[in-house]
Amino acid sequence: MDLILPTQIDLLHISAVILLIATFGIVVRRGFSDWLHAYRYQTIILSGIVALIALITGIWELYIVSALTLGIKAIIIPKVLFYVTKKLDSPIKLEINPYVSLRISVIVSALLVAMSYFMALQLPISSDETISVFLPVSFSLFFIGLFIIISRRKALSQIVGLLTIENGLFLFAVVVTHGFSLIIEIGLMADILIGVIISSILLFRMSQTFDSIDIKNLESLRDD
Amino acid sequence: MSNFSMLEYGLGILQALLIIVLSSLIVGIMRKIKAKSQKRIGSGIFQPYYDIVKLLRKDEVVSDQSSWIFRATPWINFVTTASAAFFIPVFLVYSPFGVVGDILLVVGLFALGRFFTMLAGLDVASSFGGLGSSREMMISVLVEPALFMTIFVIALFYGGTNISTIVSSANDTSILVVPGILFALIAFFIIMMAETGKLPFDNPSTHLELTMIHEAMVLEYSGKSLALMEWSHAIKQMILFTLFVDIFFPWNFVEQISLVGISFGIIVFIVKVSALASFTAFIETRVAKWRLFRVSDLIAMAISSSMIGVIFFFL
Amino acid sequence: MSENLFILYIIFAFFSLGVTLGLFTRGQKYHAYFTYIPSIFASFLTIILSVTVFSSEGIHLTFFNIQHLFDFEIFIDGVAAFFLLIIGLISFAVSIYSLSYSKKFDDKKNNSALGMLFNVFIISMILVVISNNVFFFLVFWELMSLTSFFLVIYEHENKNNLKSGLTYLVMTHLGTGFIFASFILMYTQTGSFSFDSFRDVAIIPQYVKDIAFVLAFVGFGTKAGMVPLHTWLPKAHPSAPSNVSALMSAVMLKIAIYGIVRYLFDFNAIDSSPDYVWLGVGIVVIGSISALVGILYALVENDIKRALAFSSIENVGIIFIGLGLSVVFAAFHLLSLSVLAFIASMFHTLNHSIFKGLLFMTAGSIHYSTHTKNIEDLGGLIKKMPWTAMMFLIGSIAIIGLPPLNGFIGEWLTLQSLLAVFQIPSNILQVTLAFAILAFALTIGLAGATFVRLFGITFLSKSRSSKAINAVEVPRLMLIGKAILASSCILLGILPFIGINLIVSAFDLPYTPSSPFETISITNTVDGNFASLLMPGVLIVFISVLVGIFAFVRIIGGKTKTIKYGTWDCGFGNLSEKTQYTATSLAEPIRRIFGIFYKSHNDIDADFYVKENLYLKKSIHVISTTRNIFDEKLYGKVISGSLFVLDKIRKIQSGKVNAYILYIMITLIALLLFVGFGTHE
Amino acid sequence: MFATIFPSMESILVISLLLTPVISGLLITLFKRKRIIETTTIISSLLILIQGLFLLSFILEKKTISIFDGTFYLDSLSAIMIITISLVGFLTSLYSVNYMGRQYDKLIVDGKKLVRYYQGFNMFLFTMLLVPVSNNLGIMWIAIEATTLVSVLLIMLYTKQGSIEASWKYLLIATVGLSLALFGIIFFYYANSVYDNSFDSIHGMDWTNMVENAPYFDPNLVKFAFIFILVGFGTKAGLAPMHTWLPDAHSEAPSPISALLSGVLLNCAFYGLLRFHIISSHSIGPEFSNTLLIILGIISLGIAAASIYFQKDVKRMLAFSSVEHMGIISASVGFGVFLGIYGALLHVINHAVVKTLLFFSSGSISQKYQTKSIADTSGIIKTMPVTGFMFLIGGLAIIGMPPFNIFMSEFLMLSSGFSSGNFLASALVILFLVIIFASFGKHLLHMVFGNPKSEMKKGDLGKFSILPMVILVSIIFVMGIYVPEPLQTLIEDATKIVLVGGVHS
Repeated sequence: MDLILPTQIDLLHISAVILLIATFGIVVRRGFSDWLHAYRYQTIILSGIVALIALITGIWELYIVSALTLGIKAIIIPKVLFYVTKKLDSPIKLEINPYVSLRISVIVSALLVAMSYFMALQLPISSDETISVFLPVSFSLFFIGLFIIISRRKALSQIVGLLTIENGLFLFAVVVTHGFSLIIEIGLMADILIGVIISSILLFRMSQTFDSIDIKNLESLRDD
Repeated sequence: MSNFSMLEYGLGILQALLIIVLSSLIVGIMRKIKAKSQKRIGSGIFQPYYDIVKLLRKDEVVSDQSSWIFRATPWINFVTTASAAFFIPVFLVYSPFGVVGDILLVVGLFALGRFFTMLAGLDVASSFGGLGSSREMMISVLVEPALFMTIFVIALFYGGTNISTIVSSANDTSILVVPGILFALIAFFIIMMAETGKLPFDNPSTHLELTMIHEAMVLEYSGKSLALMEWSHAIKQMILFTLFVDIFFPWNFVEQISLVGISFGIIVFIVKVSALASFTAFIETRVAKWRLFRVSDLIAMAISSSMIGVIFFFL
Repeated sequence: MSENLFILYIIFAFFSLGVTLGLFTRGQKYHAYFTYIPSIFASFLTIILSVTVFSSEGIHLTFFNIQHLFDFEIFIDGVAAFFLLIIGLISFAVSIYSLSYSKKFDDKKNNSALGMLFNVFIISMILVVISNNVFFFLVFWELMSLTSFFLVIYEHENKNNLKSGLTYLVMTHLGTGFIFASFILMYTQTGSFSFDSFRDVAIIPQYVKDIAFVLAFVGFGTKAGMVPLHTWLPKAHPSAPSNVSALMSAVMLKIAIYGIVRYLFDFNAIDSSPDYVWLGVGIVVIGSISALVGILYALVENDIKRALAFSSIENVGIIFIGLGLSVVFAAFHLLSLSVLAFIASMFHTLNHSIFKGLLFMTAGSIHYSTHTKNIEDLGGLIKKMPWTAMMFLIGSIAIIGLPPLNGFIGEWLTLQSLLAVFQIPSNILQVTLAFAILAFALTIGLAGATFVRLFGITFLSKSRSSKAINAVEVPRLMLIGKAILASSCILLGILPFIGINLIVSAFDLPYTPSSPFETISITNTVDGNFASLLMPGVLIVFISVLVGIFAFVRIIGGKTKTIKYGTWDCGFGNLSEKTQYTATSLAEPIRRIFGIFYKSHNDIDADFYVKENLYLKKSIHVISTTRNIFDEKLYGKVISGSLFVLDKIRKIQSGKVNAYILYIMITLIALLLFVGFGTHE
Repeated sequence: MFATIFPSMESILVISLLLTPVISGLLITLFKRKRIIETTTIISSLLILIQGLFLLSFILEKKTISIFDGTFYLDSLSAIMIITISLVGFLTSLYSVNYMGRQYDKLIVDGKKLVRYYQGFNMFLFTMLLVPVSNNLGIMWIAIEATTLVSVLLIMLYTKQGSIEASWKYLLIATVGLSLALFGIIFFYYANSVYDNSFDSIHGMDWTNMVENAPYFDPNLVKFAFIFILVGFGTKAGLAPMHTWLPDAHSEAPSPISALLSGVLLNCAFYGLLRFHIISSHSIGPEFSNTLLIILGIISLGIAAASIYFQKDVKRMLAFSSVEHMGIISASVGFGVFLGIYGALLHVINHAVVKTLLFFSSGSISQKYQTKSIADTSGIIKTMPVTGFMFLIGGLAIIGMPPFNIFMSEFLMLSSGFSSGNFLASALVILFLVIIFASFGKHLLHMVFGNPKSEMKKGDLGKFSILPMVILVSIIFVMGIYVPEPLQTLIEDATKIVLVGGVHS
């Protein structure tokens, strides 16, 4: 691992902060399309970070990986989801009253970010600079994604939450393993793509049968 | 079977015959005393013998509902009580047949007799028989524990349930030395009154079927069967009296066999038993018949007094 | 050695023949003969096997092992042979009985299934008694419970058979859980699963043995019907077909006793450590409570088979009293008394299996010919079924413990061992055991009352319903089955020494067996003869007195005629069967005295001639019900409480996806905290 | 044996094992006709079974097979998985021909759906077979993720409300769980890379490599990583707090699929958890992971015990009993004694066999009675004697009645619980087992005995559905008393691996 120039270190910090802001963007928004836009920006920033790490560590595979993320995650998946939201015949395209009001959810995600930084401290700090910067970020991305799934009522928001978790995971993988063998990378990407396709099919079915994609009407199977 | 000589066996049989024969005399004496204390003349003391002989000669009327149990019960009743008589020492300190059975066997034989009498009561399909059996059932259920506790106390003090052992050890120790035995005495007296159906428990001479217990069961009997039932009832009463007398007032038992000793022993025995009989008859006239469900408190008193006897032994 | 093994193989061959024939003769006419005749031969051979084992030495053999952990080994010593004898004798009589009894189920489609399961039931009992390895003991133990469960719900058309079957299965499984825990506890110390390793007592520390014994006692106690865990017994035994309930009550309860005896005297060399004193006293206390509770509920029961099931609880209690006393005496080194108490309990086990089998078979024949078990609408059966009545009479005289028959000897021995309590040094024990005598005596009294009621109401006086009127005597084969047990009752009663010698040689106790005509004498330490009993002697006295009185009556009374005439009815006219005592009214005085147990409740509705005048009643209808406080209070509370708790836990399956993801997040954070604090060193 | 790239005997076998389902999937997409699809599926699953048995005999003598320079690595632990998957897979294919055929005749399922069903079925087998075979943990994770996606497709087969809800919940929870698992895997990789100076990133992810240098990992990292793995794979394996998807998914899926889900898929996830349990017990000693496994095991037993009594639907009850059995397996692995782990691995096979039998018989019963609710089905022994008898035997086996195989493994597991000294845990296990025995018994008896409600003509459904059930019942009876010799040695080797981490032995 060659010496990392000081400018590059603060470049890393800046990009980490931008990524966190983009994630908060998802938490704050209410409309379906706003989520997707926020998600798109987050993925673009993510691929930028990957390119930056490739530049710093000089591993050429990372360039392919960042191109891949840009291609699949930034373009294809949002396009599929946009197509789905247009097709949904439920009129209102807004998350009216989520389980946790937007203001409180911002505070909670801030708490989650703090928690992930605290957790990152527990782990032994390694020499590699990128890890110490991006480990807490990937944790916070993961926990915010989890929180979105828990706190939202609309199925689409849960898919976006899922994708945020995937991004956090992807970031953590790239940072720690510097793009381990490509097969696993491609496999991960394919998994996410198929996952999105299946969930959009489910979204279609849901909107046809319940004519709204609200999780409220998915509670018939229970132990009362 | 065991080491007794022929003479002793003869005397043993004599003892049993004595109990069997004299039982009706005791019944006569008690009726006489009861009558006298109620300012009545009452029938002669040998009247029960005449009754039995008269009944034996009479024809018998049997209910058409009943089965063979009704006809067999008098015989079973008599055999059980009479054979119990063989194990009771009367004037000899030991009874030669003592080896064969002990006091638990005597209690068991009484229970067998009572079992069949209750069945006979039910057999005649009349409500009086059922009434008598159900009440007899209740009283026997309560008397059993009291009886076994008293036997336990006596066995503790006199080292054993074999009647001959009890009597011989009672003979050696005087009653004052062993205070626990006093409580056993009270308990045994109450049980004796209950077992033989004396007044606080059951009025033998009543005509109103609703108040009878023992009489209700034998209501249907007549002729030979009635005689046998009366006689076995008398023998049972006689055995209980003899037991009471042997255990608690064991004076002048014959150790070595001599003609004078035996005849004197028999006379003393008769005096003792008739004294006890008159005492119970006296008690009977002084007390009225208790309500059926208060009787259980009386028997509970007997049980507790025998328990106190037990504790006395361990102190 | 080898011919014992040879007999064992033939026994298994016959039983499996019975099972296979049972499978293939579904629905044919003579299915009963194909399934029960092999079991008759096999059970007869079991008797022979047990007798040969008494005379020669036992069998100890390993067949094969699986996963080189458990090996299927057999060990037939005196103890196992004694219980084999019980199994053999009772199943011999019951198989003959069921040859014609199973015609009752001919209309059902799978009637041969009864015969098949009957054979599997007996094989599994034999295998339980002879197996010498924890795994196979438990497998055959549960196989026994499973087959008896299928037999209990054989008539699964009516609902409460299923319910009682389920309670039975769950309670036995609970019992097996305890037995399993105790065996594994011993395994952890000895390291091997075979019972031989449990026997060398040195390596197992005392506290482990105590815990293991208590667990095993609770486990086997559930199966034997000990009081707090007895509620399944009065439900399961009556709903099974009568030949099966005879086997269950007479033999299966004894297998549970076998387990306790194995644990008590094989795995624990009882020394004078105080633990054994308290174990013994505990057993006696539980025994006397079971005896008292069992008989109290038997007294008020109107269903004949339920009453007999309750009386099994009582007799198991008496057996426990004997066992407990023998442990207490052994702990105080009063060896001769401990042997006496042990003989008392084992003799009572043998007796109980005989007369309880007899009583259940007679109850079965009553059910066979009158199609009802409720004694309220029976009555006068003695005229219609004289032989069954005689058998029932013998059975009840034996079970009450009246002199001429074997029950009296068992009771006499138990009472003697109870009375010998005063030789125990410590006073507190003597007083507590004195209370045990009180309870035991009360039980004897109540038992007398119960069977007067059962016999009197069912057999004597006028028939109370059409069912009882057109009852008819049962076929001859059923009578033979009962006669075998009745005659063994009488035989053991007259010559008790056969039984006592048998027990002494089976358990090789230091009691000098003597000829059958010797007295059973107990010499106390102080002096002379504490007590002695010579049943043949009693018989001779009986006969001589009978001859004497017969002669006397004939001489004095002369020939007299007996005339048949109606019962005394105070002149009211024909006595209908309504006027005689019913079963409930017969037990009413006792029920009133022991009110707390029964929570008895009479709901009376009467209509009057004139509204105001309450005394002139046109008709009165009394329904008196007794409730079993164990079922309502103890079990009702426990079950509803646990269901309440379970209902709260299951609410987590609430159906909301967000909640489910929240659970995952919480578990993750909780575990991280659990680890987080750990790593701060 | 040169373990070079050139195909040796076993490598051909492994490759063909993996390829058969893929080829049969392709064939099915080509020929749409019902008759052909069914025959190809049966033939392919039969081939898988045969190849699986051959692989078993190879592993028995050679202990481990590693191909393509370590990407595929098989040892006796994975052999157990392969055997369960292939056996249950073959029997399910037989049963699904009858089950789906009947649904096809009743027009519940049209031609297109039938094709999708069989495609999904084969892909499901492929993804499940990939799990025990792969040595690279990343590929194993992808394989498990793929099983989730394929099984969601299969659950979504019917378009009624319940299946949408069940598949949505299943997809969501499983993906969240598995992303946690990937976190854990990457943590282990990170731990591996931090320590190992001669670190080559290609083999860093291999299990064998990780087990070798496990003792040198940093303890904090391993603890963190194992927690993520435990929660992640625990969700997929149906352990307690994360089991909530299981009852919905298994009750809505078609019966053959829920048999595969309950019987085999849970074991694959547990296999993954077991692999990491071996790594973590090598690096920081077994106490840490053992206590966690016991805690989760006892909680899942408790929750299963709590909910079985109140169930109204047969398949939900069977799903909760899978939660119970996974709980017992994880607790007994947690007890950590040779006997306990041996019992747990034996229980994996026993549970798969009995649960498949139960799902098959309950499937045919609900087809005949047209209802899944327990209250309406009664008197099965009268209307469907053979299936009823099978259902009864399966039910008695699952609650642990002795003459059957589950009692054997439960006996081993509980004795290990006592001998390993944690008495409280074993006492709790016995208590919960008795509660489950009572509640499951109640439902079982109500369904099997008594008299059927509406008049229904007697008769079982088709010869093909009876055949797999008869095979399963015979296995249950045989395994109850006698465990065949080769299986015994296989499980013993696998237990050694779990205890010793048998890379080098």
